[in-house]
This record gives sequence, structure tokens and C-alpha cells, in this order.
Amino acid sequence: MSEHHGHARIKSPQELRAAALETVLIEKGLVSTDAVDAVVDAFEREIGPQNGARMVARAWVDPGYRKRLLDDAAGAAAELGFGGSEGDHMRAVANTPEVHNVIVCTLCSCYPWPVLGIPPVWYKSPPYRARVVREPRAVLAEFGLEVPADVEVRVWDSSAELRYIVLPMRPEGTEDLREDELAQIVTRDCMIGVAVPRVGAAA
Amino acid sequence: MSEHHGHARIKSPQELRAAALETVLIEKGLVSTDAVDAVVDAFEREIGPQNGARMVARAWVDPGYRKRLLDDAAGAAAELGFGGSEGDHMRAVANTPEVHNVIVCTLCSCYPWPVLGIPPVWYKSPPYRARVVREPRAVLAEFGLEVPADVEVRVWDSSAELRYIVLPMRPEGTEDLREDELAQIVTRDCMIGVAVPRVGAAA
Amino acid sequence: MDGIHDLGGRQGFGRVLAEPDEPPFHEPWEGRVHGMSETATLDPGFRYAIERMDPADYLTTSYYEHWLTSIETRCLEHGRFTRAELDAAAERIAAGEPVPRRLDPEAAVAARAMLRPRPKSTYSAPPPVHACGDRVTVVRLLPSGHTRCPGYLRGASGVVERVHAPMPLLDVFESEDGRVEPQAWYTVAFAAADLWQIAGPGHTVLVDLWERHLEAA
Amino acid sequence: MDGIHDLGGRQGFGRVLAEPDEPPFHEPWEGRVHGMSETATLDPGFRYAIERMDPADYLTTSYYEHWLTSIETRCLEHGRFTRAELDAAAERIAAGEPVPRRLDPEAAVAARAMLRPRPKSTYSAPPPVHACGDRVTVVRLLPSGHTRCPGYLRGASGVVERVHAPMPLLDVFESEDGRVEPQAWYTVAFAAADLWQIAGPGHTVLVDLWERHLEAA
Repeated sequence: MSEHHGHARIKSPQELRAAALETVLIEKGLVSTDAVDAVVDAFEREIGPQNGARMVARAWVDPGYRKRLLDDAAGAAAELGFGGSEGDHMRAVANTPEVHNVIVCTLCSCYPWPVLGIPPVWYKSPPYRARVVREPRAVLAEFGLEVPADVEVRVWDSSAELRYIVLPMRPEGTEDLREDELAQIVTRDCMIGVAVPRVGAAA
Repeated sequence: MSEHHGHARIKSPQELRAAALETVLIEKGLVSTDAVDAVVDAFEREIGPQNGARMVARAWVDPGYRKRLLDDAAGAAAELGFGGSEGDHMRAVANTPEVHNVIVCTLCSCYPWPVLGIPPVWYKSPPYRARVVREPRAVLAEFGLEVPADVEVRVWDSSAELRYIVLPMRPEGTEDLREDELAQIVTRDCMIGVAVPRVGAAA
Repeated sequence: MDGIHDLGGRQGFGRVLAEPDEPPFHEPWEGRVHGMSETATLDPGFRYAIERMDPADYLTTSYYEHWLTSIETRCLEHGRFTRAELDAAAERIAAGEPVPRRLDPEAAVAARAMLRPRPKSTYSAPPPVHACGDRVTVVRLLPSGHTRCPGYLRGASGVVERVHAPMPLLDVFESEDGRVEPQAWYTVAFAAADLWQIAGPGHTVLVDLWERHLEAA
Repeated sequence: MDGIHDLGGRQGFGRVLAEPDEPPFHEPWEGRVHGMSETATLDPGFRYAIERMDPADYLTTSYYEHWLTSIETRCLEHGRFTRAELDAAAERIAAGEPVPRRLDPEAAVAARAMLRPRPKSTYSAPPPVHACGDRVTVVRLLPSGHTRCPGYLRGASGVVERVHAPMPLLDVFESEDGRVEPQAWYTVAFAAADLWQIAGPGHTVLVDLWERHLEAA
């Protein structure tokens, strides 16, 4: 069969299925190409863990922002222009020397899109969703994070409409870093809670 | 590669896996060919639902046997020479105009081998094991058995070491049949409880 | 619903495998599915349509295949299009026909606005029954349809950690009868040792539950 | 263990598909696996080895593939043979080598005798705690290893229908620590409406449970 109209060759059954669905939805007037484009573009260019990292870095340098973040994370995100779907209601949970936080959605794969972007595949995978509530220390150890026995692990299962983000502790040795430099060491995994910021790490 | 020694061609990955396992077990002296043969032969030639059907037919014509069957099904089976693995402890549950019984093993696929043989694939399948405890009437309807609303459905989930067999009601119109003729209408499905005996049905 | 999606605490799963430098979408079709799900005119029940997937299919297909299933299932169930129309479109695409384009600049602007800060809805409801620090027990009889209460909590007791302003109870909203009933909801803290037989100390699980999921302990 | 094997009451599964005139074994290898499982020198834990299977593998493989997995897993875990030995045997078979034969007429006689009536074992244990007609509640904290208590009963209440003579508690026997402790066990009748939110009347589920699974309601 010819491949006319410049259409790229379909590479997988999933791609065919998605293209067929888009075709029918467009022909029925149920969706528009540019609306879909706008969403894809937003997640590929603007929305991602760099947003959450900016919030964390700001909270590290600005006690007032830290307080607003812990009181109302959606409001604190909006201050920086972040918000919307899957982030209308957000809560930041702060790591302390006594408490380590980690987030999951066991029933689905809920995640604070406006501040962390699209969740990684492992976050959406059955092993993570099944195991992290039941054996969080074992799962964190697989990520290279050993939580001391005297630190409480709090696993937040976002079953309702509130989305969680972990506010990590500012690591030692970062006293001289500027806010934008601090944001560089706050990785996505730090804000999920399967890692902690390390000096010298790149986001 | 040549197929020497008269060995049949391996047709599936499962067959290869089983043959490799038997090879290693034999080479380690952990199993013997003729013991495996004996088990296969027993299930292919001697042990099957025809055993349970004989017990049911006997119970229909002999009130004393019926009582012994309901008191101690393993003992009643032994009277006819049936017993052993997965049948050391058995219980027969009698259908009545008020109660319809059906058996399942939700955790595994336990089944009274000595009297019913190897369970059918559907009995071992996730849909049956998941659904028959929760929506037995819907499952029985798929087998063509509509249980009236005023009849209690009892689902026996054989989670421990007791194996169940359903003693169906003797259908009307069988007054003139001999015991061996009665056994012919007692199908495997009748003794699982997803069917009831019908005059004219062949086991 | 005791579907395969209700994975919390289920055993037998292997290691969590993380992919370095993962992109938002691994293939362009994933982005299209995400965009369609967010912007198309679709009937409710996004999650419930996924939860009803055959368990083996659910476990052997990817996240965005679940989303594809959800869009297709809801459109088919609500008569937005037919299976024959969908199959015919697949045949045309497989034969080399391009996906048609339809432009609606207003919809594109609205789509982008959904991913920016926006006002929160508020709902009125009776005052909350439970208060911070109260001990509560999760009901055993969870909905057979969509529910936001994970099965691993069934019958377990915990302590209210935070009380939230009323929101619609999504259990009902996304299941068959479509009723929406705002009510108070709570973050409840459960000691892991009250959930599973083998659980270390210093391990707390916190879950957001509506009033209907709870009773006083 | 909250494994995928614990299927009772799980939703999302389709129709039960029955095959007419089904043979005991669909392929000869199934019979071989059944015979090996019954007669080989194997370490305990038949079911627990299946229960630990990856859930997707469990749902997409057949009953006798589960048995194969069980025999292999236990032999590998107990050092009866190594993975390398098993792989090497598979290579030889694939290359056309026949499965070796080893005759042991005494073992064959014993194998057949296992499928004939035989004396029952009896066990002594403390007298039963519950009696017929007693209302009992199933404990919530079931073993994380092998258990004979289906998860759908967790925390549910029912009525003792029959009291049985003591038998070893298999929960412990088949899980890691290998202890065997005879105790009374019971057939317990549960009204389906006490197990699931949507359940018709005239529907009772009866399950055999050991004393350890139960407490007085």
C-alpha cells in the first residue's frame, strides 16, 4: 500500500489504535488537532519537574515562601505560574531529620502534573504502586536510598483529588548556592521521595 | 539438528521445559519414569468423574449409602475403591429443593481427584475462581443453569484440606432406570454444581 | 471495585525498574492520547473504564494503552462512535491515509489554559463528622463500582491527620449511577503494622478518604 | 499472601469458557508434570511457589505451567539442581536428545497406591475454641507468606457451620519458617451480603478456616 500524503509509517499496533481513535474523534467533531497539539507541546516544553524544583529552591531560601508552600501548595505554585489539571489541589510534605516522605497513587497513577510533569513509567508501574505502601524501605533501597531505622517513612497514597509533592531537606554544603543553582540539584525523584538532593547532582 | 533416538519433535516451549525438568530430575535420581507413567495412566484410564457418578447413583438408589456418603464421603468413596491424593478428606453436599451447591477453590484449584479426576481448565481459570463466590447466579447462568430466586446458592470454597462433591437431586422420570443407567446422567458438571442431571443426558 | 488496578499492598511484583532520562512521551502517539483524553468531548468515567479492563490485559499493557482503552470504551458505551467506525478508521490509517486535521483555535487556547492556575470550585455540605486526632475505621463493604478507597484499607483503623473542605464523592460520580454528593474528606494516617502482618515500625501510610469510607472506631 | 492467586471476589474477569469433552491432560507434557509433581522427591511449598509468581505471568500461563514453575522454583531454591543444569538439559532436548528413562518398579507401585484409599492421619491439639452456631470474625492481619485464608474474608464475620478434627495449620507449613501446628478448623458460613456491597439474598459462601484465622465475633 502506498504511503501518500506524507503520512509517517505506522510503527506499532498502539500507534495505529491511537491514530484511528484521533481520526474518528476528529471526524465526529469531538476533538481538534490544535487542542491536542497544545497539550503535547505544554508537557514537552513547559511543564515538568523543573517547575517543582523552582518551588523547592525558593522554599529553601525564602522562609515566607516555605510557609505558604506548606500551607497551600497550589497557591504557592500559582505564584510562579504553575497550576491546572491534576494540580488544583496540592499539598507539599516536608522531609525532616525525623520523617522521610514518599508519594504514590496505588489505584491509578495520580501525580501533580503542573509541578512535576508527566510521571515516569516506573511510578505508573504495578511494582511501584503495589510495593511502596507495603515495603517502602525495600523500594527506596532499590533506588539507592537507605532510610535510617529511626526515621519514620510516611507514604502518601493520593487516592482522592489532592496531589502531593515532597519538600526535601536542603543538603549541607549548599550555603553558597544561588536559588537557580539550588533548583539544579532538586531532581524529580527527590520530589517523589525516592531520592534526596545531593550536592553536585544535576536535575 | 537431527531428531535421533526416535524422540518426538518438541512442539512447544512448555513441552521443552517439562522435558528438561524430567531429564534433570531423572539424572539426579529424584524421580522415576515408571512412577510418572503410573500417575498419568491412572488419570487417563481409571480416575475420573465416572467414579463420582457411581457414588451419586448408588446414593440415589440406596438410602443407607446416601447417609454414609453425607456423613463421610471419603469412607463412602473407599467402599467403591476410590480414594487417595486430594481425596483423603471429602464432603458431599446435597442439593435440595431449597439449596443449590457449587464448589470452587479460589486460592488454588483444589478438587476431589479420586472421584472427579483432573479438574477442567475452566474450573482452574481465574474467571471461575474470581466470580463464582461473588456472583454465582451469573456464572451458573453462563452454564445454562438458572437457579430460582427462592433457592439458596451455597458456594463451597475448599481452602483447607477438605474436598467437596455435590450430590445432585435425582431428576423426575428416572424411576425406571437401573443404578448403572442413573450414573450415565450424572455428569462432572453436576458434581461441581454448575449443572443438574437431565434425563437423556450422557455423562 | 476489586479490580486489578487496586494494587496497593499486592505481593508478587518484582523490582521497580527506572529508566534514565525518560521523556514525557516515549512515542508521539502517547502524547496524542494524553491530549485527546484532556481535550476531547468525552463522557465521564475515565478511571472506571480502566479499572474494568481484563486483569491480564491491564498488567501486560502500558499506561497510555490504558488511556486508549478508557477513551474507546466510554465513546463506544455512550454511542459517540461505533466499533465498526473505529475499525474502518484503523483500516484507512493502515492503508496510508493520514489522520485528518481539524483546527479550533479557541479550543487550543482553552486546552492550554487548563494547564495554568485556575479558580478552585467550592462545595457546600454538612459539617465534618470526624476531627483531627479521631480514630476512624474504614468500612468493609466498598462499592462494587468505582471507589477511591483502596482495598488494602478495608476494615482497618487509623487516625484523622487533616480535615478537608467538602468535595464530590467520586465513588458515585464515576460509577454507574452518576450521582455526585459533596462531603467532607480526610487524610487518615494508618500504622503499617495495622495494615499488614509483617511491617516494620516507623512506617505510616496516609490516605485521603471521604466520610462515606469511614466510621468512628 | 496477597498474591495474584487470591482470586476470590476479584472483579474484571470475563466469561467462564468451558471446553466440551476435555481430556484430563491436553498434551502429554501436562501428564508428565502432574506425575513428577506427585511422585518426585520435592521440597515442600508447592502452592507458595506458585503464589509468588509474577502476577502477569500467573494470569497469562496455564495451570500446568504453574506446576512446572513450582517444581523448578523449589528445586532451584533448595539446591536440588542449578539453573545451568536445567538450561543445559533444555539444550540437549532441543537438539533431539530423548528424555532419559529410569525405572523403579517399587516407586511406581507406591505412586499408584497414593491414588487409592489410605488411612487418615490424626493429630492431637487443644479442644476447639468455637462451636457450631458461634459467630466468628476473620482476622485482618493474614500471613504475608502462604495462607489458606482467602483475602476476601479479611475482617468479615460468619457462623461456624461445622467443627473439624485438628489438622496442621498449613499457613505456616508452606511458608518460610516451616512450622506445623495442628489445630481445630471449621467450616464457616458467610452471608454474601456481609462480604460484598452488591450481593443478592439467598447466597452463602462457606469456607474452611483454621482457628488461627478466627476470633470470636
